[in-house]
Amino acid sequence: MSVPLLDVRNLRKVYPGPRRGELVAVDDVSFAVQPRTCLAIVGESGSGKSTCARIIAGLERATAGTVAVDGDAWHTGRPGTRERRRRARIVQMVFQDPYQSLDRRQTVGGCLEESLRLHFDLTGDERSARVAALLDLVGLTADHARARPRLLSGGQRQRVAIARALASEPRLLILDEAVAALDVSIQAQILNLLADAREQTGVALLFISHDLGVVRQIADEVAVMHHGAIVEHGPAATVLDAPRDPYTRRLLDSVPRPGWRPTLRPA
Amino acid sequence: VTTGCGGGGTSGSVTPADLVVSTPPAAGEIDKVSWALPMGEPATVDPVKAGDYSPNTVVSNLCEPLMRLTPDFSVEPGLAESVTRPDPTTLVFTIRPGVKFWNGNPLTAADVVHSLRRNLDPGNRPAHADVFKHVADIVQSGPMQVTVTFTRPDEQFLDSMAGSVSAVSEKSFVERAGDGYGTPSVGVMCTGPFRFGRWVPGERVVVTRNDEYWGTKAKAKEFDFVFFTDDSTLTTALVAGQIDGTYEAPIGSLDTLRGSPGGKLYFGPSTQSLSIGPATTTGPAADPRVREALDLAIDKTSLIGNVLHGAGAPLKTFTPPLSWAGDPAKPVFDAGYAALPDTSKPDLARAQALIREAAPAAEPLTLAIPSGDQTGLQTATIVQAAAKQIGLTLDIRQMQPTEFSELFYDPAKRQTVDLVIAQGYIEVPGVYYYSPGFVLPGGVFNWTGWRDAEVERLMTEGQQAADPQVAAEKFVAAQKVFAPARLQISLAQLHERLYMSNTITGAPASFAYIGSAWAAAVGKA
Amino acid sequence: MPETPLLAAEAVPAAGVPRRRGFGRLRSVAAVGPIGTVAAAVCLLLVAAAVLAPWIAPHDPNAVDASNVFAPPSAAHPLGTDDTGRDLLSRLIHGSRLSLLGPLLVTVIAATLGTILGVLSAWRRGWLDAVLSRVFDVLFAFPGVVLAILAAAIFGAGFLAPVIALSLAFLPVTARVMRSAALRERNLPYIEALHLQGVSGLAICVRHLVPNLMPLLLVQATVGFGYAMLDLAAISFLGLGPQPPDPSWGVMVANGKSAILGGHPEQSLYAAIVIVVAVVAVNLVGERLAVHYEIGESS
Amino acid sequence: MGAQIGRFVARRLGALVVTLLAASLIIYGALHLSPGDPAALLAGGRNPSPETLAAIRAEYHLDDPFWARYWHWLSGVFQWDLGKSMSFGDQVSNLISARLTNTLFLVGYAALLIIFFGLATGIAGALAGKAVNTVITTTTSLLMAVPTFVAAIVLIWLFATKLNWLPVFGSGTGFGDRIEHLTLPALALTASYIAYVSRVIRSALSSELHGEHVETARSRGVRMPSIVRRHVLRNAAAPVLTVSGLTVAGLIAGTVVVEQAFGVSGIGSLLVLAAQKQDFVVVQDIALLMVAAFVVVNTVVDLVSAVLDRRLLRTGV
Amino acid sequence: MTAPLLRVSDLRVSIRRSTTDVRPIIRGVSFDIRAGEAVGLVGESGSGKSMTARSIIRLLPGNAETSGEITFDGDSVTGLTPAGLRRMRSHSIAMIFQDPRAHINPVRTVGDFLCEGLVLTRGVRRRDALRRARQLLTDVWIPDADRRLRQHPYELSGGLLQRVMIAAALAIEPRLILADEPTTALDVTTQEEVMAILDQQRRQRDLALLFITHDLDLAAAVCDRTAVMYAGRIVETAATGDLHARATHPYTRALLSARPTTGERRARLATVPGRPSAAWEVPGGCAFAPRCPLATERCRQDDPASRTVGDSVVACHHAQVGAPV
Ligand SMILES: Nc1ncnc2c1ncn2[C@@H]1O[C@H](COP(=O)(O)OP(=O)(O)OP(=O)(O)O)[C@@H](O)[C@H]1O
Ligand SMILES: Nc1ncnc2c1ncn2[C@@H]1O[C@H](COP(=O)(O)OP(=O)(O)OP(=O)(O)O)[C@@H](O)[C@H]1O
Ligand SMILES: [Mg+2]
Ligand SMILES: [Mg+2]
Repeated sequence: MSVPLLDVRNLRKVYPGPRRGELVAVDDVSFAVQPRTCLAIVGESGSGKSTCARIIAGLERATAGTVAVDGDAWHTGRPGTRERRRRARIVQMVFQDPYQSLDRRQTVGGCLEESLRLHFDLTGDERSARVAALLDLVGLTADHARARPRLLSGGQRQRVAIARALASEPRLLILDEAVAALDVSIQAQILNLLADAREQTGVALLFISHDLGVVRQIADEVAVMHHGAIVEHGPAATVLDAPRDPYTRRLLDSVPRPGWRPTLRPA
Repeated sequence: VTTGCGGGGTSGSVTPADLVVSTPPAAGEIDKVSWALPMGEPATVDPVKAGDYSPNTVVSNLCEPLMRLTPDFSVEPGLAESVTRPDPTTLVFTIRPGVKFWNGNPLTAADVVHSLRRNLDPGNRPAHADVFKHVADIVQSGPMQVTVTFTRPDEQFLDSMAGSVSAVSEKSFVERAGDGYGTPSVGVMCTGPFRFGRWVPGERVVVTRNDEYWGTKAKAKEFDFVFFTDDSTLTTALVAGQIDGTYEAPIGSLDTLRGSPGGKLYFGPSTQSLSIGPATTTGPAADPRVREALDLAIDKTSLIGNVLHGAGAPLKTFTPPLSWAGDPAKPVFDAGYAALPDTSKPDLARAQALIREAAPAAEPLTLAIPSGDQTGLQTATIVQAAAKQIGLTLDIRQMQPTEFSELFYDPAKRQTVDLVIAQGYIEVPGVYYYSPGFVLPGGVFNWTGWRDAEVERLMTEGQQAADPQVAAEKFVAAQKVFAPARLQISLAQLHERLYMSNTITGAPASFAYIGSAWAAAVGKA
Repeated sequence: MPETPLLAAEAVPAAGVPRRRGFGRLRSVAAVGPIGTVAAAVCLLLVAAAVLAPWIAPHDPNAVDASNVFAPPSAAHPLGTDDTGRDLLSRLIHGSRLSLLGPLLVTVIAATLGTILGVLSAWRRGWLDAVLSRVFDVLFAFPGVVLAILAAAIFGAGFLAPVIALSLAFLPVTARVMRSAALRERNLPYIEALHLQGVSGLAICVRHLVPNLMPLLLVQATVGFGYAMLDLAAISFLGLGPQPPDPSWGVMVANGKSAILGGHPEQSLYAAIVIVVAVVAVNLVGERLAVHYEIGESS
Repeated sequence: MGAQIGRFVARRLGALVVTLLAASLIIYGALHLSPGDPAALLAGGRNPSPETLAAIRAEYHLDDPFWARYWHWLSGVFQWDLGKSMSFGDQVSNLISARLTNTLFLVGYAALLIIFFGLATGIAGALAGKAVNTVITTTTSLLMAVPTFVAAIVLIWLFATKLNWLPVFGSGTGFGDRIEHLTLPALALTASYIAYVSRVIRSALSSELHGEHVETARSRGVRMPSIVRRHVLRNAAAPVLTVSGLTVAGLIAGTVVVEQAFGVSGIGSLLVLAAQKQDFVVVQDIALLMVAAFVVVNTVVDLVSAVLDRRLLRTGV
Repeated sequence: MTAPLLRVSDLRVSIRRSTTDVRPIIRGVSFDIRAGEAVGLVGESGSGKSMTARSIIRLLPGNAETSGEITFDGDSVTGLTPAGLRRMRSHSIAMIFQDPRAHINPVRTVGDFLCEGLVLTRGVRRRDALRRARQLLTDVWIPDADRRLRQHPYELSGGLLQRVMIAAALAIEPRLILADEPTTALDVTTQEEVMAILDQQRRQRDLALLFITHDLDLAAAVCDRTAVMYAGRIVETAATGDLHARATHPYTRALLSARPTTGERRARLATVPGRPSAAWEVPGGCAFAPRCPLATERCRQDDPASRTVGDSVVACHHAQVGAPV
């Protein structure tokens, strides 16, 4: 088997909890993401999904464990500017809330250009062309480049966020509940868009969600988290069609579907 | 005679004829008088420490001195029944018998000796230690007799006794009180027409009538001295009738007070003066020619009208005529004063000539004034304009209280300024009280180090002359020399400004209140 | 917890993204409403008076004229004269300089330092934040006027000491507001996204974070200006501010006080009116700005 | 829960002590930056001899090292020994005690007025119709811009020349007399604060009034008066209290001005007087006292707020 | 057939933003709920679901203008006096909100919240009310009721808080419950619990329910009938059952197919172009026309009226019996 793009081992994150206690948000988590694939992490609220993602992205310091990219271990402290710029070419992230993930004062074009200017040595024309290509990739037009986020709908903003993340041509895109806040019809558009982007750019996805339907649609592999630990991990079809862990079963059973009735289950 | 009141509007000018020494006598007793202390709360009512408007205004009604100041600024016996001078360096005071302190204890010579001697101990921080400069000893020489001996004759000494310097406090009380004597919680123990009642810090000192007083009893049963620090608050309180009267009515409010239907504004003679003094031993201000030029450049009449609102008059030298008003040799002094050059009108041509001659350095001169002093500031502004006319640049520097005080004893500090505006007063009669400080080498106010052998001789002889005529002639001769040197540029003498509501009357209108039991005369109008 | 479903934004279809150029901006100022416009105009007028004072004042503000004391309004003296015959209008106009410069300095110093320290505190967090927060607490414990009196006692009454003191007293207010806003802001995903792009911390702060806090700062500063003006006027009134003869409105109110009972309230009255009008105008502008930028009233 | 409250109180008290210590250091340290020599002031400007100066320096510990003097002062303050005034010739504690009653009376009187009128107009503004609201908003906008000293001058002018109902000067003795003397100062002091507090109350109330929990209560058919009492006033109490605590700072500063304007003998006028005379000892003591009053009041307010709204217990200092 | 418990006919609501700017947000909504019946109201954000529910108990913002008729148990809701309105709110209709943390007064205890309705509007003594509250907490499967009653809302998790909200709604023994997305803020597992409790209690007490949600499948699971809203109108109302098979309106069908399922992975999700339009943006004609694959000129010209097509009431020119469009 080839060297995984991302290799996370024994990751642990402890927050100071209430009353001098400790809160173990992530507890000994290990997983790997192969190039060009999509790994989904699912689990209920507070199970530690975002924390994992933020550690990998370098937004959070791990208490213990390693994150390796292409085989070389990444220091898991808060990286400096130079290191962050290097990593930006490898890992990018899209956040849940489309209304707060863009600078409200910056136009869409400006936002994309800022990213391009940081990472590539392009002439003005080249940059404009690249901006147009990125917008096209996420289904927006050149008209949108002039707009400020205030004028865009939630779905459009999420497209911009994806375009921005793709601007540095990363190899791994982390999506933290990136479609959770969207209406069903918009959510479908974004999911299709992600599939296209993956195909066109070969970017691998780390897709974080609590929506098993969405996960089924997009992920190759699924890791189920519960109370900070991974309880089940495997190919999407296997995990979702034949769950072995009771918690995964419980999750699956709670999803409304035709013929489903809510029932009280003992925890 | 009373001043013309009413009118209002523009500043009325006050002619010498408008000045009154006293106000109509009181018609009868009154229960309570509220009187303002416009300079704020006294620091103490210990007579030995009293050396400012507020403490003196109060203390002089509580603690009787050996010698009393009369409204016309002459001196009469007080607690001293009589004074004799057996030889030029000895003074013998005979104490008035039958006088009692407020607590009923009789006044003794021991009390007098003790009170006088307190002035000799720097630990008491006496306000007038320099009066005792030539005193050799103070002893009790009989049951009711006190003898003061001098190292050399000092003719000024007796006049200087008129006022709180010689006020007598009860010895045992003072000794018990120690440092606390004169503070709000302890008060004083004296023999005056009012007894110390209570002192509400920050607010008022209440004194009550001494019904056992040996002399003429006071007309008011109670006198409240209320502290003010703000002129307009005072004016408001006067106009609203919440306060019955005040000395040193605020200059800025004179028009308002003149127009107030509820009371009357009186102007009286005073020793207060407004002047500018040089601060350094070198530099342009130390040059008499520059000072004279500046003096000649200033239009005193307009200054008196604009800044003092008429409540003043031109002054030729730093010794104001009221100082000798009660002196037997008054005509000699008057003639001498009249002979001095008149500086009330500006003489720009001569001033400019003097400046050309002196050719002072081009740097601006610094004129120091105490910060927050409105009158001083307005004066400084006018002086500045006048200086500009003769090619002198003046910078006005407002100094904080500590800085300003330092000027008075730290010559090094004085080097940072050239001129200082001073508003001063002389609280006792006699020309030798104040002037030596300016004209003799080493004098406290002789900041330029000015000296003149002739003046030194005349002053020393005059101070020691037993004959008042001789003393006066010596002084006038000396004055003829030092006045033109402008050791102070005298800008104006200030009139006493007394305001009383229509319900009361009787207070003396002259500055003599500062050293006499003036409140005793105040009663129902 | 997943976010609540978002309301459909008042979005414009892509093709119709409107362009906002100069004219549009102007109209958005007018959208501040008639009262806001009047208030802004008053503010501009006062600033103009301060800047142009030497050219528009009819007289030298300090020129005394003994023959013309308490003159009633006339062509030469539109507002009459004071107790030493100085022209009241000229003094009011010249007075606007110190009276506006003081609060302006206070506001600018407090806003600049407050923003720098507040943002630094929020950005670095950790011990620096703890220390700075304590410092703000301590400074905050000094009522502005008390600090100004303290300064006046130390350095002497004058223009500068109270201004510096008030700047220090106002600093923690701005710093705290900016700190908590910056804390909120720095946790927003767009800042994290910039992090992930590899933008340096300084660049994020200077180019993104602080500009986004500008509206808040502006409103905060406007409100602060009003308070600074009142406090400085009070200091002047107490005689601890700019010393006469330099005119300032607070000094004028105080100086005119003694003439009020003599039937000449004009000096105090005019100066007081100008102070009140200026503060009302500034406050109104602040209020409208807050409404415009949708910033809550309390801060 | 009990432990939580205990920790909260301990934390607040700790912060209070640290703040006061730092403030005292600032106050004491700052005055040493002064350009003048305090001994000169003490000598009263009258040509003191070097011995006198030396005696004064010794008496006021002017030659001790800074920390020794600071400690001397601070430990004195704890025993209500505030040192001796440089210009009044009396113990500062006496000076202050004599004036404290007036100032406390004035502040208390003003606080009552502020609470009463602030609450009344604030509640009216939040609950009444648009017309009332407009009137109240306009009045408060105007009042908020009227400086205390202007209010004072207007009142003095009015009552000294037109209406002779109330004294315009002094502080009075005894309760009735004080009420009479301090009514105008209190009114001048409160005018702008009533407006301020009224606005804060109004906006706190209306934000609570539009809160979702009020909507819940309405959806259950609870009557409006009950809603206002149970959900609006109760919930707004904590923020309103906090703001009221902050107005204490304003009141403290305000007393300085009104006491000066109305000739009330209190701590504020003493402070101004001492500042003018550069009586550092008095200035230091009063500044510390005022800062302490402010910090203590705000700590108490924080504690009470936390009792009213338990969520505050969890947030940091 | 008995008269419906609640009847809403031609409800129109608009928001007056200024004297000239009046925005319609509900454009003629009609439906009814029979006693004991559960009706689902489904639609995307901003389609007007909450406003519809709020109109029923007249809990609209102050600048809302309504027309149309709402009757509850035969009485006009629109014509109620304030006292009558309070009586209806305190006795007959209860509302459950989406965000319990905001909708329960944070400074009062859970016990206070539960008893408030009984004590203040029913005159029940507080002690009796507390006893009832304890029973209710047990009904919604909250153990340790006594401790919970003394706690403040911040001490409870979201799921528990929503159960408290349900208990409070049950406390007044209403005949109709309006539940506005009671589970949107919750995890799927918690959602199932809360829904199970709500469903169970409703059936036990034979209450009518208006259930608002985004999730067609969830609505189908607990409701007898489901209404789908788009841009301020109900575009389709159908008896639940196999909704996937019965949906006739193109929008309903689009919603169903855009939603990925756990069961299988589709090559590509069917999407609807554009974004949901707000009610005030609708230019005329069918609101869905700009996004509808079937739209014709007619759709853009006139707004289709609701008509019965098979088991459903549909507002679409193209809907036909038995033929899914
Ligand atoms: N900065 C922090 N300080 C303290 N605790 C934190 C912090 N960030 C997260 N936690 C806690 O760590 C746990 C895991 O949080 P995390 O955000 O990773 O969960 P999640 O699975 O992403 O949940 P969600 O689905 O709600 O986003 C939670 O209990 C959370 O309260
Ligand atoms: N208070 C209000 N003032 C003005 N417009 C409002 C108000 N509340 C809601 N609206 C508007 O009314 C429309 C319908 O809102 P409503 O809350 O009924 O939607 P919804 O279907 O419940 O959406 P969601 O799923 O987001 O809760 C929306 O476009 C919204 O912008
Ligand atoms: Mg998360
Ligand atoms: Mg809704």
